[in-house]
Amino acid sequence: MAVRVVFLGKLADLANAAELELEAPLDWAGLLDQLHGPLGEAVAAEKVKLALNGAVLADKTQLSAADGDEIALLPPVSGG
Amino acid sequence: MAVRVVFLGKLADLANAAELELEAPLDWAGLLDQLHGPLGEAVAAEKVKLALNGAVLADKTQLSAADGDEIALLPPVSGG
Amino acid sequence: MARDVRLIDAPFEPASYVEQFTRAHPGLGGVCTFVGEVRSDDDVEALELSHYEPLTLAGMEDLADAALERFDLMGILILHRVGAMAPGEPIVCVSACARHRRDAIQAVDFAMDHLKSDAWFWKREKRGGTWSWIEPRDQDHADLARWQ
Amino acid sequence: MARDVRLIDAPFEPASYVEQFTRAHPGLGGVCTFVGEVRSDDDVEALELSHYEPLTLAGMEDLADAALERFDLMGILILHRVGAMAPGEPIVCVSACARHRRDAIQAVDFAMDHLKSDAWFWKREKRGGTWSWIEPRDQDHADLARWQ
Repeated sequence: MAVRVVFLGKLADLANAAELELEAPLDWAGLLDQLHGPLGEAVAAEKVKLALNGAVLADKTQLSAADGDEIALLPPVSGG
Repeated sequence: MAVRVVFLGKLADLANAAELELEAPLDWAGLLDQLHGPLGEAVAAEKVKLALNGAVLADKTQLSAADGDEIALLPPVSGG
Repeated sequence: MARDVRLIDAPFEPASYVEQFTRAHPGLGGVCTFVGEVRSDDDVEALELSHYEPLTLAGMEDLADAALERFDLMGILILHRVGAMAPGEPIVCVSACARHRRDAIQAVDFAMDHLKSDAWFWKREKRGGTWSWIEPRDQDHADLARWQ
Repeated sequence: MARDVRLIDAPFEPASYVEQFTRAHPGLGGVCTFVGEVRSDDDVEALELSHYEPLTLAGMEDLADAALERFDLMGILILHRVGAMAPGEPIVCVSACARHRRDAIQAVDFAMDHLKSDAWFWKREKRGGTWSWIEPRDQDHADLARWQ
């Protein structure tokens, strides 16, 4: 298995994909290493939040994902 | 023809009728003369308003009704 | 169809009026609707609403106009039952549509406060087989003061 | 059935959900409903709402619970469309029933302000054949501040 990474909003445009599978284990540095160019910069921006298995992390740099985990990368919401 | 007098709310109970026909012409004193007992007292009370042909009079004692006119006696509303 | 105001003397289905009203305003941002029913609390067996049409209907029309003037609406619907009603029956329906939701919601709130307090209705309730007239409530004055 | 919260991925008829919701609460005093439609202004050809279900649905459920705690309600219904929509299609429906009208109206106002600003949705519009993402608006923060 692997870590599933889900891109929301404009991040999906930058990634050219709604999701991606990356190898486990995965930490914040490992994630950024694999997201290049504008996508990596956008994900690193302070206002982008990160959820691990449906729970938003208070500090996304503390990410620690294992096999079967799901990461969601969340730009600011535009609301309903 | 005559003057039609319509009783609303609890005034209809006191009048034992929803409406009444009185002879024209009719002024405030003439109206009170023909409404006896508790009904007359209730109608005279300050908070009871009087409409002549659908328009509420600023001063009900200035009533002056002619043949074919309709008077409505209006206790305080209870709202919808 | 910016203003639709009616007194209704028999049981009615608010949804059918609201649907027609909504369809008459394509491109609206939103529609807010309040439906009040006769409450079944306190052993009330029946409710009877008297009205005096020349004042009651004209007053509701004036209220609709006041809402149209005060809020940015595409339309307003005000329906009110008169006559004898059983608990659970709809008694009032106000619906407002607007490009922006706050106007629609506030217009409904505004119209309901006015209908419940200073509309030309006289109300009596039947409990234990006995009818009694409902007096105006202090709360009604507080409701109106919100809009002054 | 105090809380009914759903994400809906195809066109829907708010009235049928509201009718079922209302029927499930006999003896209510009143029910307030807001239905938002995709506005047809500004040459918008289509609107697409993305969501992330583990957060989006959970957030709407938390919002329903917050409304139930804050207002004296008998029940609350929150429906939200996701996916691609055309102008004129319903996008959101909030309905609240309560013994007293102010609770129902305020709960709808409260839920709509929160849904429109801090719910987990990402929105893009198509104009002139081109899609663009919608940024958060300052007005949204003002809307939320009303409830703090």
